[in-house]
Amino acid sequence: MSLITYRQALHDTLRAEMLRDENVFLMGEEIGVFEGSYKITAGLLAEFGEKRVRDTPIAEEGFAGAAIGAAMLGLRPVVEMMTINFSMLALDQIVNHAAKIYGMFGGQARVPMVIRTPGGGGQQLGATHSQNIELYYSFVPGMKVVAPSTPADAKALLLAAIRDDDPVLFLENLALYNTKGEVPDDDTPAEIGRAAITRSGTDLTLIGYSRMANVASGVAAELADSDGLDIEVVDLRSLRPLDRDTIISSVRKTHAAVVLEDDWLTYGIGAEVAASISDGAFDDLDAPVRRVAMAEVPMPYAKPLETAALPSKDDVVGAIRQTLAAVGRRTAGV
Amino acid sequence: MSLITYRQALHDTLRAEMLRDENVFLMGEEIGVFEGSYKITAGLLAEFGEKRVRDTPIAEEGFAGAAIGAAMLGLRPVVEMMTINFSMLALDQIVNHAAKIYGMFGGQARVPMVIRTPGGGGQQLGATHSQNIELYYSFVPGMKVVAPSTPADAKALLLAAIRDDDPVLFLENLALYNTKGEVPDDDTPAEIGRAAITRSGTDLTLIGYSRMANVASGVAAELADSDGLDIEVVDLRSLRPLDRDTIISSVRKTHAAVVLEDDWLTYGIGAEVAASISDGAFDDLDAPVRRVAMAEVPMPYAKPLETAALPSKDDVVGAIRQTLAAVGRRTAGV
Amino acid sequence: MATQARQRQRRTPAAAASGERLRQFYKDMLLIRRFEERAARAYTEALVGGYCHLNLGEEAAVVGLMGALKPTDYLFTNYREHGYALMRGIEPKKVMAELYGRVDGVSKGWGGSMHMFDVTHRLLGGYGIVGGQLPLATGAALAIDYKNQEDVVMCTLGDGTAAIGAFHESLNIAALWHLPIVFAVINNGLGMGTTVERSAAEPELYKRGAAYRMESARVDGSDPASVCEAAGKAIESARGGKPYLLEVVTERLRGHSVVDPAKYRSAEETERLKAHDILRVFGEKLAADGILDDDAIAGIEKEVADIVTEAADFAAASPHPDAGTLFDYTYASPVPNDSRRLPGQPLFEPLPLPGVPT
Amino acid sequence: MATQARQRQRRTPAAAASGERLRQFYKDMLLIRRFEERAARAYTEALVGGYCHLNLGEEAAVVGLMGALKPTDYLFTNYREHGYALMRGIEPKKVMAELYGRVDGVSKGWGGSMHMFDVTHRLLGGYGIVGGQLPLATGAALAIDYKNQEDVVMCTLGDGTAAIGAFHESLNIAALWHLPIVFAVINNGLGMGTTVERSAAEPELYKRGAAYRMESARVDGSDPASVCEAAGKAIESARGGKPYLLEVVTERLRGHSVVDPAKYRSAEETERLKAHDILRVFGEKLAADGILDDDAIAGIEKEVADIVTEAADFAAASPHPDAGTLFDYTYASPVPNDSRRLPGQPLFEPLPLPGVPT
Ligand SMILES: Cc1ncc(C[n+]2csc(CCOP(=O)(O)OP(=O)(O)O)c2C)c(N)n1
Ligand SMILES: Cc1ncc(C[n+]2csc(CCOP(=O)(O)OP(=O)(O)O)c2C)c(N)n1
Ligand SMILES: [Mg+2]
Ligand SMILES: [Mg+2]
Repeated sequence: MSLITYRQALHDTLRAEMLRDENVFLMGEEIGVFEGSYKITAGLLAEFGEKRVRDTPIAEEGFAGAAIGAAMLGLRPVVEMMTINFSMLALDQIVNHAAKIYGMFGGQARVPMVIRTPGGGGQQLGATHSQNIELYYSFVPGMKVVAPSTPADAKALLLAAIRDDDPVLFLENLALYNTKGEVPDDDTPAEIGRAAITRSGTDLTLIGYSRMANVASGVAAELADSDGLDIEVVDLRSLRPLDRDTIISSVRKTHAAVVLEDDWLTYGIGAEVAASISDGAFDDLDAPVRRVAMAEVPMPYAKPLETAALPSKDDVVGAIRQTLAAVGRRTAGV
Repeated sequence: MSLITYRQALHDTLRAEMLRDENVFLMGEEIGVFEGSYKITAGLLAEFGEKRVRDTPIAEEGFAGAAIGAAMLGLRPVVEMMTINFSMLALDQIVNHAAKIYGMFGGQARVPMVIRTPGGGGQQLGATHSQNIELYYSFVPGMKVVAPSTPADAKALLLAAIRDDDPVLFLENLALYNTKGEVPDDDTPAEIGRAAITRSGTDLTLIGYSRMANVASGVAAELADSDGLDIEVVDLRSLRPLDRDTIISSVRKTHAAVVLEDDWLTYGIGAEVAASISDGAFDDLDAPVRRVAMAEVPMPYAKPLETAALPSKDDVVGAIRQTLAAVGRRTAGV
Repeated sequence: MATQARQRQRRTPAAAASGERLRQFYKDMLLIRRFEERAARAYTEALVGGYCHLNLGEEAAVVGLMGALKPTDYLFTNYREHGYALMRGIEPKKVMAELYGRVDGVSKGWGGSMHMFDVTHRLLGGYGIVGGQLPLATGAALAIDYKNQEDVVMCTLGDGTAAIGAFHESLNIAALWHLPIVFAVINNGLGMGTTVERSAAEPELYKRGAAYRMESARVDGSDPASVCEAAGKAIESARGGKPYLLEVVTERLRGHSVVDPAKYRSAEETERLKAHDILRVFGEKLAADGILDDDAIAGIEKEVADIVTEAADFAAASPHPDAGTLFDYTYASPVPNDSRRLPGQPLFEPLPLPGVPT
Repeated sequence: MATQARQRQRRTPAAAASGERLRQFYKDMLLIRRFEERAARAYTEALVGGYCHLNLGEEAAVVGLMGALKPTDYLFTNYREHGYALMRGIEPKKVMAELYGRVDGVSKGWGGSMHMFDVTHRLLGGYGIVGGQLPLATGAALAIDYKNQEDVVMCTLGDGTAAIGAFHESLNIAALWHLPIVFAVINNGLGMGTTVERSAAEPELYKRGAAYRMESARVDGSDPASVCEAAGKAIESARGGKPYLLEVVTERLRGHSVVDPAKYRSAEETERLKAHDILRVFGEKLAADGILDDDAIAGIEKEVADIVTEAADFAAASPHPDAGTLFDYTYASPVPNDSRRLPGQPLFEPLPLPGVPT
């Protein structure tokens, strides 16, 4: 075990996998000479050389597609998309090619590649640079999408993603890079497709992924202290496949759920989570599933507007209290 | 009133709007000389000339973006994307530009444009040509997304879309082009953002849009005949904004809902509809909301596989019966 | 009208090629011709679904290009690829079975006309998204380079496809990184109903190589030997780490796909196309040069007819994929919680109600 | 290192330009310089957020290009556009207020550094997605053509941006349709830390015009008069329906954005950049030519300093947008059922429970 940042966990895992398997290589804008926009790849060009740490022109579609083609021939490219916003330019290659090639050709070619990319807002980057569009990939059969919230998961899920034979979108988050946590020294990959109960409790299930799983843990701990609430936290970790079983089992126990997400509410990731809970735990729910998400606007630059548009801890606390109140009113009425 | 096809309604409306407003013009691949891949624009090049019926090179990003730029200067382009699948290549221009320009610049420029595009599968077109990705646009603040299911709505919503000052994704469907219906002669636009109750009933609410609204009406009529069931049908018509009020009022009355969609289930359009119902009609629902959608696979070419992957009338009937059975079990238990 | 503005290169004399080679070219071209005619018939008989794009008129281009590749080289192409599949050495019956959507098809019935794939013959698809194959092919060349292998990738595309962004991004990347790849533009003068002059500001497409300091050339696509020679040069360049842009000027004999009546073509143009049918012209030339006589032609015709009939019979007899295999190819690495539900199946099996006997 | 391989054009003599004009160039360049320095300071003081890209080193390019446009012409540019906004005639205080995210900013605080927009001065953005402005600008030119107007669109982009698909699609469309547009590549030799030689297979970017039969030229971006002259020629061509590709060779004085320490640059290069600072060189030249003397320079310096100070004061005093305006700019045409909820707000107000008194 060592206490390191999420950034360090990513960096070290990339490096270890490159040492382990010479077919693993990195591609992306500014990952080499510039050492990465968020410095995840710092030092790797010096260590591994240009062949394995490949700076690309600004051509998201072109280099994402090139990674797919390279994967078809047995390499294991790990692509960095500078931010998830720019991945829209590569969407056709990812959704229509990476995710389809295995099926469309009857299982003859595999596409073992990883696309690492940070989401996240709150940096005053404006409308085009503050979106969370993991939905676009999570929706697509053939894709796998993971979204670690801790340094330990960053490592374990990155190991799993690199060793997986399918295209994996690996969602990072600007706000998580500097967060710290204990990371095991061994290199056991996580299982893609499994959520984790990161805190167990009986009063309400609080569900999140990526940054919002982190927020969830924080809020649960605070409310335990301040109100003696016993909140169970589910970290989705994998958006596709989505681990409905873990979510439903939790809600069957707690009878209430609040879903946190950093994307827009309507049609966002939380919609599926809420719909699944309302279906699978129908008879166990004592209040409607609440969702806390971004305001549905093109993100403004100005700080007060941006702050208003982003979900905060207070918003989460409010939704929890209101949900528990709704439970109280209903269980009182029975 | 005249009884015409969905295709004819689109064609006539485009023509009428071009006659009415000289700023309205058409752009897209093969809409002129070829008369449109699905012949919606047949004859319009001959009537209006190349300036107003503009064949484009195969450059979805380029011509979608050009339409946006033209709209910023006051024109009202109506773009045809040959199928919604190809719109992925223009996603950045649509999502990051068309949908953001009004907000990102503080309301200084409007983008009055329409993107007409058919979705739909069932034509053995394989994995990349059989997707329904209206979700990608419906998710985005700044976009409007409409999805008519009848010739009358095709006309009224197209009028609304063309006259609207925001970018509107206008979803058509391959399977609807030849369907017929009564279309009013006047040119009253529909209101974007309103669903319609196309059949009123008390036993269950059946919700769909585009082709699946059509299927919903058919199934409701059949089950009325065969089983004497009184099913209410909601045609969403507008996916963004989503008219939750109409949906919820209906389910408050019927106490049960089944949602139909032609896209993939997990994270699909139906997830938001189901989540909204489970929230807004929480105390009125007598059974979980069921969703009927495509199988979550890259669509295979072979007919039996494709048929198995697409939602059929029987699937809808099955889901309705099971939902009513679930209602029965619950109301019996009370 | 499309061709008027396009300058044809003068014919490179095929004299150097041996008679045997020319006879084989003829036979291969005929195989593509008859195969495609049969595919069209099967389509109108509803034995083939989806879209069906044919190589009719492009036989010499296909045969010439494929003739220059080693079996170990790779091919990426688009949806108009039946002929390429045949020339890569895939059995015609497996190509036809794919058109029929049967389990014995090259893509096991999952791909159809637009998505032929055969890993053993190094045909890496068949892609229906215009331009989609370009970045992929570039990446395959990158993998070859990465592994220090000697193979080359050929990536074909249509003239209309040269307008798409992926063309630019891919050629730039390939040239920048010195990848072993040949981009072969099959310029048949049309993208659906749009002439190349209406889609490309520079309709002499090979000239676009200059934007990437990439060597390029244009070749007459009606003569298989010229194409093969030009392709050989291009491949050699690519194998040496200098990617190459080769434009092959051809003509599309029929509509864009089987269903397209090509009304946008004038009667004169259609007439001219028939009159100058490259297959007949090539056959006549071989006859004039004494390489083929009527008997030989009849013999080849018979041989090819048998192959095509056998292919169609095989396809018709091959089973449809079982619906139970629907979830077999979503993921290569299995994972828990993958959604394997048929439409209409519930997400959750109904539970016994609390307090209610079932 | 970046510049070694790039060939600079010889300086076009500015002799023809009047002294007054040259003094104005100098003053404008100085304004951009001091404005950007102030912006950088404000950024480090956390008065400006997001990313902040400066025109330092590109002043002559900006001033020359903008000097050739009529006020009625349109400009589309990228995220590195403060100088362009100033040169379009937008008041410096409104530009600074935008950086501060205040209501008096050109984009009312909604855009920030990357998204300046002023419809009255025909600056149609400021775009943060690399290449995003290219199709838009092409469409604006299409609208001008559609309406038979005389205006021209100028669309600037960086050298790194020339690798993206939208570049190709847009130039092809513009040339094909004879649109009144000038594409001006500001080749500062770097896209973030990537030299143009590492991003473009043909690093002499103006040569890419040939791929679209588009006229093109390269000009030395250190001399405002040369740039202005070359831009004038390009604009004239575009106004006549012949779009034009103009490459302006400049250098980026600092990092990619304010936070980038540009460690990838060698000490020598940084030294050389300082030594050949185009603003100083230009000032010295004007002094040598007797167009400016020390007094005049000091006077201009003072004038510019006052403008910049005033701008910063204005920005600091301008109010932040009110959180209540958050939903004001999602749609231009209001529609029912638009989602206007703050994070955490319920979708549905809780209803009274059936049978439970509230
Ligand atoms: C991205 C995308 N846009 C549009 C289409 C529809 N489409 C299929 S083929 C084609 C024409 C392509 O023309 P060309 O590249 O010349 O190839 P050809 O068909 O002549 O062989 C078009 C527009 C598509 N499949 N993909
Ligand atoms: C589509 C996209 N990809 C990547 C980025 C990140 N990015 C912003 S600026 C930039 C470099 C652009 O370089 P260049 O075009 O030379 O312009 P310069 O910054 O030198 O003015 C990059 C990679 C982006 N904003 N958008
Ligand atoms: Mg063609
Ligand atoms: Mg640059």
